[in-house]
Amino acid sequence: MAAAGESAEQFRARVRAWLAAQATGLTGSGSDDVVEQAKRFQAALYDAGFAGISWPAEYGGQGKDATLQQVFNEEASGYELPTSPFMIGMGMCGPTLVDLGTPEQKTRHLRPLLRGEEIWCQLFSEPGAGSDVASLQTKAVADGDGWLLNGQKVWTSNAQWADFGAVLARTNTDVPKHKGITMFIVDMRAPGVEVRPLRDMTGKSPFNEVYFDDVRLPGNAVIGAVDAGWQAAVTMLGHERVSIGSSARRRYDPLASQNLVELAAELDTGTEPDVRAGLVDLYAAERVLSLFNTRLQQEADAGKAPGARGSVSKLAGALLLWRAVEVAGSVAGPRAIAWDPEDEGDQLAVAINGTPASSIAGGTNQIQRGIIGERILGLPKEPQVDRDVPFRELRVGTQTSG
Amino acid sequence: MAAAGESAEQFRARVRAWLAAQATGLTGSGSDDVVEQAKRFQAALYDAGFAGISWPAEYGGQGKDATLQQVFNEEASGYELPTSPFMIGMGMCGPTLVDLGTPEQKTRHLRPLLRGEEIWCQLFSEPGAGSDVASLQTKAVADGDGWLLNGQKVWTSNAQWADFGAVLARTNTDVPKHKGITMFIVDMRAPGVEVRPLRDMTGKSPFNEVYFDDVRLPGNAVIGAVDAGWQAAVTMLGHERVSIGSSARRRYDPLASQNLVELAAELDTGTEPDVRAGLVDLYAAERVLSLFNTRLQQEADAGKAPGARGSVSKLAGALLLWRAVEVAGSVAGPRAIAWDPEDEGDQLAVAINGTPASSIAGGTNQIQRGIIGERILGLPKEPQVDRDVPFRELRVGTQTSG
Amino acid sequence: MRLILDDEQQQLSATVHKVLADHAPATRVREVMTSDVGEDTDLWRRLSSELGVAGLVVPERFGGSGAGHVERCVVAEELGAALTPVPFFASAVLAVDTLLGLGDDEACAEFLPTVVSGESVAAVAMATADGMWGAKPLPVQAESTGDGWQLTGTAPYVLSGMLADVLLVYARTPDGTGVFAVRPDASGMTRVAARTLDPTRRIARLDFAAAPARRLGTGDAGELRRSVGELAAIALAAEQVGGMRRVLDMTVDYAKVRVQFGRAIGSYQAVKHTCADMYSDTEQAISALRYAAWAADHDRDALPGAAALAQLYIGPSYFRAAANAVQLHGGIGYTWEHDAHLYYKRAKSSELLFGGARQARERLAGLLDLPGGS
Amino acid sequence: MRLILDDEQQQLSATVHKVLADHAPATRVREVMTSDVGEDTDLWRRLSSELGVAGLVVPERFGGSGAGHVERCVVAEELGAALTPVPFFASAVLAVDTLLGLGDDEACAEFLPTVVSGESVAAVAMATADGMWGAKPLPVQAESTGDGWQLTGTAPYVLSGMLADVLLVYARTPDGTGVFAVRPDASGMTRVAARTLDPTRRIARLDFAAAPARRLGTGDAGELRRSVGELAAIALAAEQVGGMRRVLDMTVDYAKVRVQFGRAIGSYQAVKHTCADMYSDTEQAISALRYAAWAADHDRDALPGAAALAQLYIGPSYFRAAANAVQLHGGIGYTWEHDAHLYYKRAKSSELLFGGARQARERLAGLLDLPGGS
Repeated sequence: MAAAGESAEQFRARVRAWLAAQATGLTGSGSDDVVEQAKRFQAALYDAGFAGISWPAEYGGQGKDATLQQVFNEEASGYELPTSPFMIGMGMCGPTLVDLGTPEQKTRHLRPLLRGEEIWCQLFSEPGAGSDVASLQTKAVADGDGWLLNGQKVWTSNAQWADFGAVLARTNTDVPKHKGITMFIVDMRAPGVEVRPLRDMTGKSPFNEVYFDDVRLPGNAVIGAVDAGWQAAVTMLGHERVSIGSSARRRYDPLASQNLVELAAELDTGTEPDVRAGLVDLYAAERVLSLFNTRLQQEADAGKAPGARGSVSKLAGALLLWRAVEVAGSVAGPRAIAWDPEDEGDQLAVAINGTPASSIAGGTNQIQRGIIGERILGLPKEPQVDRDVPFRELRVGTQTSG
Repeated sequence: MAAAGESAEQFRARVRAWLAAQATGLTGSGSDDVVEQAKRFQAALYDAGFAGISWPAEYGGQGKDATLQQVFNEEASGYELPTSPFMIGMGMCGPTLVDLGTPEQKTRHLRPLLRGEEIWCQLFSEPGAGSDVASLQTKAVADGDGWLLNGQKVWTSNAQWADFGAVLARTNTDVPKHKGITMFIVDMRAPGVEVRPLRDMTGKSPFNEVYFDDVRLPGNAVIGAVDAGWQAAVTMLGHERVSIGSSARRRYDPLASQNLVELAAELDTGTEPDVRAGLVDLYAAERVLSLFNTRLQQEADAGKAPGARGSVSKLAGALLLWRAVEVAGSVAGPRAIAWDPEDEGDQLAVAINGTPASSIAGGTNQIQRGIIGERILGLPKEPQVDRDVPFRELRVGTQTSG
Repeated sequence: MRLILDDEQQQLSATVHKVLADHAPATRVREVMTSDVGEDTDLWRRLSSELGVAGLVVPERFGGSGAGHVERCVVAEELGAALTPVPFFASAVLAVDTLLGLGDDEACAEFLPTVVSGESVAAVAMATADGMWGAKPLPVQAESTGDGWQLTGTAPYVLSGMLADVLLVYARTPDGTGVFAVRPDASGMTRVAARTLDPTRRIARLDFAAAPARRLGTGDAGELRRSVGELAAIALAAEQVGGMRRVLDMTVDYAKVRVQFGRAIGSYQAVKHTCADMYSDTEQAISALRYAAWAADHDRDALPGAAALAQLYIGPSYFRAAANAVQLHGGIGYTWEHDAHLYYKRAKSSELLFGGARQARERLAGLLDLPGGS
Repeated sequence: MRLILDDEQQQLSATVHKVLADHAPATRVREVMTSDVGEDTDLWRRLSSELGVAGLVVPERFGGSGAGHVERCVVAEELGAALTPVPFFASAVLAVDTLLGLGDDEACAEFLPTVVSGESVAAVAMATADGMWGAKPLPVQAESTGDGWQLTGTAPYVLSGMLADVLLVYARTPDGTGVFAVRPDASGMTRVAARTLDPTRRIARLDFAAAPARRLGTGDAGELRRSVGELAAIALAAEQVGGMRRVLDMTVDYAKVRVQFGRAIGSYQAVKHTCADMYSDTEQAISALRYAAWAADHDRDALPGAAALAQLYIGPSYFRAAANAVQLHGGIGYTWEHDAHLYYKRAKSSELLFGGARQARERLAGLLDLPGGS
């Protein structure tokens, strides 16, 4: 229950006490009932007044200052919370509905999300549309007072247990690619939706391919306006970058400097000059990035919108991981690449093998640099060969479009 | 005098003995009579059979295998030879005349160059045409049986004492930029040629601005064909990259690893872990690049032309210098940035301050990467917005063209 | 912690910016840097007396405004951005911090008011012989005579040492480190102007041969020297951040207007992405700086770590940014006439001052509790 | 020195390339790597018996061809390019070099012919407990019994240790380092398959508890262990160079066909310039490799430096190339189905084998005559 007139420090104390009581010993992974656990935890967060801290109160949020969300995140970073099934909904889809949804959509979806009743996924990328999301080929064709959805999406996290998805589909192929896209809410349990797990390079399946075969969407499924889906996507991607960039390096990340310092002590490699220098430099880079994130938040609280600067967080965070991989190698040596079955080498190896994801997913480093260059620094765009071409005449991916 | 049927090892022995006798104690810089000294030395090289080792014998060269030039360079790398006024002529203009010159041009120019009688410079770059050399605005207009040259060149090394220059000028503005350029031999003593020294960021003036005001060029000054100057420029730039890339790190370069190792010993910083690691890594990078250059040479001798791979040498050499600057800082600490008037700190400081040149002059690192990507790897070009545009309609530099 | 500037601090920044733009543009900087003195003494008096830039951390009773380190860093940022050749660092940072830290009210009352007003310039000798500011023995030895002290030894790397009216010297004494005031005309002292890589910052060497000196404060000033070094690292970080912002702006502006191959070079990814990396580095550097400045004012326990963090992160970042600025300007950036080289040299020189990355790394290693080290 | 391949060597390269393309494409590699054994024993016998890849540095009298290290590196390059999971490294590099270096003709005659023909597989235990191959004490102790020797201790990081028919173990003896042959069914020996980051290279741990063993050769094998380590670093460098070439090719090919924003991604400088850097690194890596292989054949004095140079330069270069390959493939490169990850893992694992950059750096520091170090 949210206390009125509470100071930031009182709030922090309340968060700390609650987490100590409710979150100690929880884990966010490995469990078969990960979804059930996540739903229980999200419901408990809601009941305690920690769900949607800065979301509007009329739709179930707490209506508070965004700084308090930051306070919550700081306190939570010491725990391995079972929240991953809700990350897309809480970090991207929900905030986008807050911005662009109809009152009806907000009423229908926000509170169930906050209460942990419904899981969301985001359906943007396609095999032929990666960095170039707007070249997507999934189509929604008007059908009576609704739409028929056909196509294939990929890299869809949480699709295997999602109740709803925010999907981008092409609704007009006669106009240039950005102008004929619409964003819809899709019921992931609807007939014609098929979800297939997709294995990543660590051997895990954190994401899926999703196939739509004549999936029927009602008319009120449109988020924003018809053919204005690109603007909606930009809004959602903005939330995504902030969400990725500002998530604190977690205590249990084997590549976090603190954990590598401990590993060096355990393996007795901390006196090696390369290990010492590597750990210090990694710590410094981590700390400076976290200070940047705090500053961004303070500016936002002071009324200066972060704009595209979330891209700096995301880019710097991804680059930081590469540095961490190198340091991990010097800390652990061959022990990073082969270990006894009874040892815990897996965690470090999986982290090393999973590192490329941060530089690709949610917009590659190259895309982030382009965003920073163009939207923040105002540098001119490259010649856009596809700008004025009707989508149906475009080459996309390794195929022809249409 | 060239000995017939001499083996590479005999040749090496002969070079070594000659250099020991003739080159010990010479310096290539600082002297007022640098040109006179260079001319005397070049004449001595010629007399000893070491000038133009792989150039055709009929025009004064030695007509030998290019490996022997490499052997000579290796032996010479231990000396500070006073050859800089001849580097453009020997490394770029001469080889281009060998490739493209008329018999008359070769006869007139090659032997005097080899004998140290005439100094050359290269006149390509302009204020508005840097990386984009082909956007040059200097014009040559047909005038009787010759041409009238007008315009401004910049970054022209050796212009202050050059007898001749290879100049690119626009001879047709109605065609796209690459198609209306011609290369000429210009007499640098001709009326209308004005040379002004240009200071670089180290405070020295190793290059000049050159102004052409109605300079008259005879008809036989064309190198290659009229309006085919771009091809001639590509030929010359290819020689330039090889010339820059393959020049061994010199013994007297304060940023060479060997000298930094000695400096570390002198300053007693060689036990610092960052200094040790930096010096070893620098040495390794230097050595590997030098092995690459040797391999390139061996492939050339075996009949496989280096093609654009000189760009790898040039790029890697430039990147190496940046690494050396960092290592120099850790070796010397604040002693790199302030020193007693009686000390020799200048040399290191000038080398640090001069480092950016290697990544810019002779084609920036960015240009080299483009060459490698397109000409070696066959990656597609960027959209060329200026490809089919007549030159007179183009924007160049920070001005309009024409 | 607070990492953003309030309205008043932003106002200070804008004011200093305007004064420097009006009175110390690049043409003036070049004029001064090639002069014999090498520092703009008129401008320094004006900045001190009219804007109070030398007294921002000095209490009012000694003539300052008692504003704080965040404010001093705001000023340092602008001076670093404009490369203004004034004795700010020597007088308003090293000397002020030394005097305030001594706990010697008499010395403060004697020296600070004129230092704050700009009427006098103070310089500080605190580096070891190898140019570090760390633990090695100080190169100057103080010996007690009957009625005072005498200094003997050689003090290198004294910023604004030629210009200063008073020299504060950290020296070894029988009872630890002491701070001594020496007048420039003291017998037995010789000042030698160093040659420098960076033309916009003057450095001197001081030779002492039984030079009479006056001891300030009491007790061991070893800890003081350390904390003065930390505050100096933070002020330096502010200068560096100012320089980073300026070279980024210069480069972005140029990339928008310079055309090659028919389009602005800023439209090429090789240029655009490098600018993006410069921006990312700069934004992070600003954050590290604000934190360190905040710690200097509000959290002295966090100060050593915050200072080392700023120094370790910002030094190399500034040099990288300045080198990229030269690179992205191409040939014109390599000329003497263009200002890019002045930032390049300042960045390299700043990176190696105050012990550089090596010392900062060692300090952070200690705070991270890593074993080993020298 | 000779840094280019002659016609015969190029022919060997082409032959091995074709056999691997025909018989060990990526689909087969994946099949083998997920099997229990994890190595393609059929293919290994074929490569050994038909192409003689295991006997390239073995004299004819022991069944080899006596070709040389350049040739062995040519083969290693192709195996590294195809990620072929065969016991080449254990059997044809570490074991062959150990046996040849012992100066024990009897042992050579006994073991080499079947190792060369592929009928048997030999593995070598030579790492210290922390996985280094350097100066620390060996983790296995040999004790003389009346009629032979017994081994006690734990040997980590034994490549192909589970598959091997004979295990060669470097162990401490009262008279220095000794090499011992142990049969896989020896009493007192247990083999434990390690879990690995890289699925295409199997590694085991050997536990010895008074396991009977036979000593090979006489005298101290400490120097032998060092030179075997150097030759291993060179063979590993060859594998790495093969991998670099392959990921570069894969990436360039993909960059030519993948379209985003209406044009092939290889036309973007962010992609093109990264490929150019990969090419530059690869070409330099090839040069370092050729030199090291040449030194192994023709200049044993230069071998330590050449091996350390190759290891220091090529290890990080390969990982950078493999990471860039994943990056430039984008999402598809991050999937299990795409081969990019297999190179990424091989590159990381190779970078940390045989002491990695740290050990190579220390060795070069010694050769450069730098003071300090451990």
